[in-house]
Amino acid sequence: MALDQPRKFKYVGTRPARPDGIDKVTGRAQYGNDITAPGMLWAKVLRSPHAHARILSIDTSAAEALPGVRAIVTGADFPPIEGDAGMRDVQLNCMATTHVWYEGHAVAAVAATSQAIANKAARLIKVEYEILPHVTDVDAAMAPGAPVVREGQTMENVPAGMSANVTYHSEFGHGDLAAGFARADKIIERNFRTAATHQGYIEPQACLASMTADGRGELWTCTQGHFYFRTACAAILGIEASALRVTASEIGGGFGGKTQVWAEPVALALSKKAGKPVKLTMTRDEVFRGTGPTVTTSITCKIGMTKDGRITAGEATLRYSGGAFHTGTCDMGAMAAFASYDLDAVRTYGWNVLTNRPKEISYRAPGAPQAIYAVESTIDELCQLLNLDPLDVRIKNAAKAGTKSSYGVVFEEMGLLAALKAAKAHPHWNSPVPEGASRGVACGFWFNFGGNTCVSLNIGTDGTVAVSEGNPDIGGSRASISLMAAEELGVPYEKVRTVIADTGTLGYNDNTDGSRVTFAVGLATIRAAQEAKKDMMRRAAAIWGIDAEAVEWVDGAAVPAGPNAGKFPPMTLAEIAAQSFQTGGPIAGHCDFQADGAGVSFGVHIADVAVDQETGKTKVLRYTVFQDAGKAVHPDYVEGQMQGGAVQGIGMALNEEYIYSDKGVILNPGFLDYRIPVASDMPMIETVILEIPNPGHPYGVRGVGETPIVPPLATLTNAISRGIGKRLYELPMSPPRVLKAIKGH
Amino acid sequence: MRYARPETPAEASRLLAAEPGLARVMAGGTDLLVQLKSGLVEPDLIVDIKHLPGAAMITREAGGFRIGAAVPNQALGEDRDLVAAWPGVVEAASLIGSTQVQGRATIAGNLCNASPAGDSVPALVAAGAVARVTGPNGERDVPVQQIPTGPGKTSLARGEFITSILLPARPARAADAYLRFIPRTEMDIAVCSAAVNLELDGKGVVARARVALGAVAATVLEVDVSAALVGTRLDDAALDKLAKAASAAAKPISDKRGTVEFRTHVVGVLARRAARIAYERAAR
Amino acid sequence: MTGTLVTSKVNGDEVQFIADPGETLLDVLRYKLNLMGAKEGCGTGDCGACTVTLNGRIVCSCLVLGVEAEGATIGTIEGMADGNRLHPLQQAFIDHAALQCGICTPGILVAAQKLLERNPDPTEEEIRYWLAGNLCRCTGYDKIVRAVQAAAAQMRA
Amino acid sequence: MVKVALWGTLRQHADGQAEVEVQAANFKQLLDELATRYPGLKPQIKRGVSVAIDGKVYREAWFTPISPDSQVVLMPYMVGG
Repeated sequence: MALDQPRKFKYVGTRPARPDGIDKVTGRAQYGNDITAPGMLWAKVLRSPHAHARILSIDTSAAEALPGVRAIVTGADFPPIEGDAGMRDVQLNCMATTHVWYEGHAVAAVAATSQAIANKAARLIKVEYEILPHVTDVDAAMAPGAPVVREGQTMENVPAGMSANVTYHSEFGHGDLAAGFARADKIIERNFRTAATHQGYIEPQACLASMTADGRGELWTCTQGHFYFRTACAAILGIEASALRVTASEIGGGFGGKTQVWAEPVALALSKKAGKPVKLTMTRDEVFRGTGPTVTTSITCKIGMTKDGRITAGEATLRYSGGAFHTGTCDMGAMAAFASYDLDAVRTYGWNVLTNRPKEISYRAPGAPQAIYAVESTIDELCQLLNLDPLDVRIKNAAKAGTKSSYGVVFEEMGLLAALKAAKAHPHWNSPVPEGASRGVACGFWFNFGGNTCVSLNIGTDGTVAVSEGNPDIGGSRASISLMAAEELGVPYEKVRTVIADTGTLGYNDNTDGSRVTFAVGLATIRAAQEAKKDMMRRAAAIWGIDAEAVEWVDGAAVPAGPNAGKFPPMTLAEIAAQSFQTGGPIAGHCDFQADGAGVSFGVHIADVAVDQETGKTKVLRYTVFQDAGKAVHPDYVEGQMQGGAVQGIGMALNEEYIYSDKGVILNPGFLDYRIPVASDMPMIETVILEIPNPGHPYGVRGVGETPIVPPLATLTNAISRGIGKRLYELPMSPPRVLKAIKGH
Repeated sequence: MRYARPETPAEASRLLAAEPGLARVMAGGTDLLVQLKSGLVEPDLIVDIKHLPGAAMITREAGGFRIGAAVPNQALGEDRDLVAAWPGVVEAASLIGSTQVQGRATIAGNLCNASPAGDSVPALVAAGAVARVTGPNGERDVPVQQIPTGPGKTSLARGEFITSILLPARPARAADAYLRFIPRTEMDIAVCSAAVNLELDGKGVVARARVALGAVAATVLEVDVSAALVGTRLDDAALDKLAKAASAAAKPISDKRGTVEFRTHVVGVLARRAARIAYERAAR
Repeated sequence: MTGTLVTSKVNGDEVQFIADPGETLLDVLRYKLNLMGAKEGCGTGDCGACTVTLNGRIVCSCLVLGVEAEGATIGTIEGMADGNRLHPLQQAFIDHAALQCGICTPGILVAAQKLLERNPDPTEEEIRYWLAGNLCRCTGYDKIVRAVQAAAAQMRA
Repeated sequence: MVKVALWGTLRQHADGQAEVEVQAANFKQLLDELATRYPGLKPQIKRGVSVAIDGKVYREAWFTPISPDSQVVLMPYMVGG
């Protein structure tokens, strides 16, 4: 599927209005909490106030006695899952059984005739706990003698003799490290720490569940993947997947955070027990306490460099904790850490560590921002020590097509060098650093992937096109998919309508994650369109009485393939569609497949910041994002991903963190003290899209969504560190931390 | 829970005094509703004072300004005379919450919420504002610094509530300023703050100075800075003394918003910066 | 817990509802008046997704009691367009891709409309500070600010 | 025979080799062969492995063909946001 030459596009690459635009600017769009049902009950979850405890008893009698209470569920209402340890963890996270592993862990839930009654009833449930020692810090949890979060979770790859909290170990890389370091003129080893951060989507988890006595269920929910939600809910409730239909509402942000179930199995269990539809909406407080933040990490990074800026060896140890549950995020970090560089000797070590924190869930390029922050900071410090230009050093060491990456894969065509060179040529980089400000630069990377995908495309008799796809539209994907269908069929964008099908009407689609949708769903849409086109050409051929092979598709119409095929005027899609009942019935295309061949994604960010030397407060003055997007299908939304991701990364860098008390209780479970960037914090975010076609996609599409959150952590660290003349090794770089560095204690 | 909307101060006071359970006064409600939502308070009675006569008005009184207890902070910034006379008080009040919160929140509410970090309180204290309190025994006037007695606690007796706050008349060449430190540019609670109110003589020499600090003690802290500032033109030496005095007076705690050392240092920085702004305004 | 009969004007129409004393205006709008455009993102006045106008000022409807709306004039996102004719801000948000997930959009539009009423030609800084209480997690605010600027320019023309 | 690169922690279960040679024409055969020859790899294979063949990452597709001269790299099963 390699590209012969740069393709000329008619619709792809334009910026039409998104199809859900009017609904979303008029308040008509229906999100998770906007759906109601006749006879609906309201639910409330009771959560653990303790970071770690054994549940001795749960007394629901007072709550049950409250008028209006219709059902109460606890862990005992969920049949234990055998065999699938990962799904068992998801179940235990949705509702605790014998132990609570973090403050905010769900222990019971109530459904009642009003939210007020449900809230009151939840407070009447008496849970007796035996409080156990807890640990929330990743380094403390790894230390010998640390309180054990959960016994028996250690996997075969963990060396003997470590804390029982260490559950998983991985190692990546190649080459002779010792020889590499021996060639270096300067070697530094630094320790970094990053706080847990939350996706911070503005829409809390919300769903409406309706189970009937015959064992069938309906679930409406805001999700990044309703097909996975069906799988998970069915497993957790012990019902068959086909008994449950899941419909994705509009989704008010996810960023990875809505790739896992929390509220849904609980709402379904309550509905089953009460025999009524149940609405379960989390409060913001519950979102912070109960749903997945990112990992919290402790990272050691060692890099050797020659005087002229060649990296001779790199080594990083990544200690990640995703709460009281195993996660694969340390692998992603360990693979991504050095991906931007062409290295002869590189080694990364991943460790997963259990702590008494909520179960981690993906947040935009999960694991990569933290790992790459450590590497990009260390490189920048070396550049300072060796008096080298940080952009030139990155250009000198950049990975390119043919480079054996630090995770073993040899890269195909990709755009890191293009992004670095664009940065070097850009007015931002070439402007003088403003008085009192400082500048930082860093690279970022994400793998991107494809995955299970199923799309149906139907041609209406009036020549319009209906695309059914199975991935919730989280940031304009309906527009991109419609554009690709329009391009492939040669019909105007306005003639295409893309809808998100429910689980009952389309085959399985993986979550909207991994930057996969524009790539994978787009590819499936193109293939479905090609199938429909083939059918239409066959019908045109039959009408004309020529061979189907003698027809081709040009500009939205079937035309004879050459002078020998006969002389017929083009037959448009609308003309063929109008005659479809006479020519064999409805015209459709379908594609179900596993999309592979997503192209890797790289970005480079530049920031100018001013640090108030008396208070340690950072202001971002100017910010520019360079990224290889492959072909940008709808450039507005590509820019939007780059800007939004960058600002989330800036939030991680400056102020966002989970703050714990010494009792393991989260102290800032709200937008007041969990400080995501507000409009007045930010400058405009300039974007430069580079379009290095992905050879694995007919239009050259890569994913774009995840990479932009990666570089800001080090970009700002490098800018601030240069600005204050002291290196910073911990995120967030909140004013107290920066001031402390400035004052040198 | 019941809700009452009395039409006279006497009726409001009577309702508050007669409630056997927990009664709460509501003006803008921006603190009260957050507390209700979190289950922090479960009042039996809410008394809405927005509809009392004059509650939503700013009136001129003896050259000063009487600000009704239900005047939303946004309205303070819309009163040009008030902004000209008390720019520091107005900027402090306009820093509380978002534009949306500005449409509801009041300085009387901010005072009665009795948070050590309330933005308008240091400015009101430095301004020498006086609260008018109505209660079962009639009206009394109380200097604002005597209202909060500790985090979440006030000196108001049962049945008492604030009906208005008086900002006194201003002599010529006088101005105030307020600065707070927050990690973002908006939407945060003050980590620490400083209000400075200066009166200059005809030659630009500081004649009187009041300084109040926020979020560095259990209540707003007024610091006597006469020795540092009075008689100076606010040169660097005077500002240094002021910053030192502010830092020395601060008795902060470490919490999720800041550390003792951070607050102690930064409150001095803010006092210095606020004093410079107030001086420039007064000298104009 | 007894309810109170409340009469107010919402988007120009007189409405009546029974409010429980502890019920927020947001819940009344959403569940009693079926105006689902205002969203609850936090319930504590920190995110602005529930922004409506109340007697001419923008407020977080999660921080207003339903009973307080007696005699009040309220405006919500549902009242912003004139039938099928979008307000210039609404059109600008679509044209400038100023929304991704769209959950914050109703609140931002209501807030921005009030800004432009008060200040037809706001600077970038004025827009950013006015909207500081409207959190958006998708866009990084860039395209939102540009859309407000574009709508303002169009409305001035 | 196909050369398969193993990531660091898998090597202890494959006699310390960074690269092993197996007889396989597709991903499924490759996994089966690895599990048979190196039983220590089974837990990770059960948890999930992806494969990169000539630079393209396949998250789980069993029947992805592998030719003898393909560059094959095992990777942990990938997650995203």
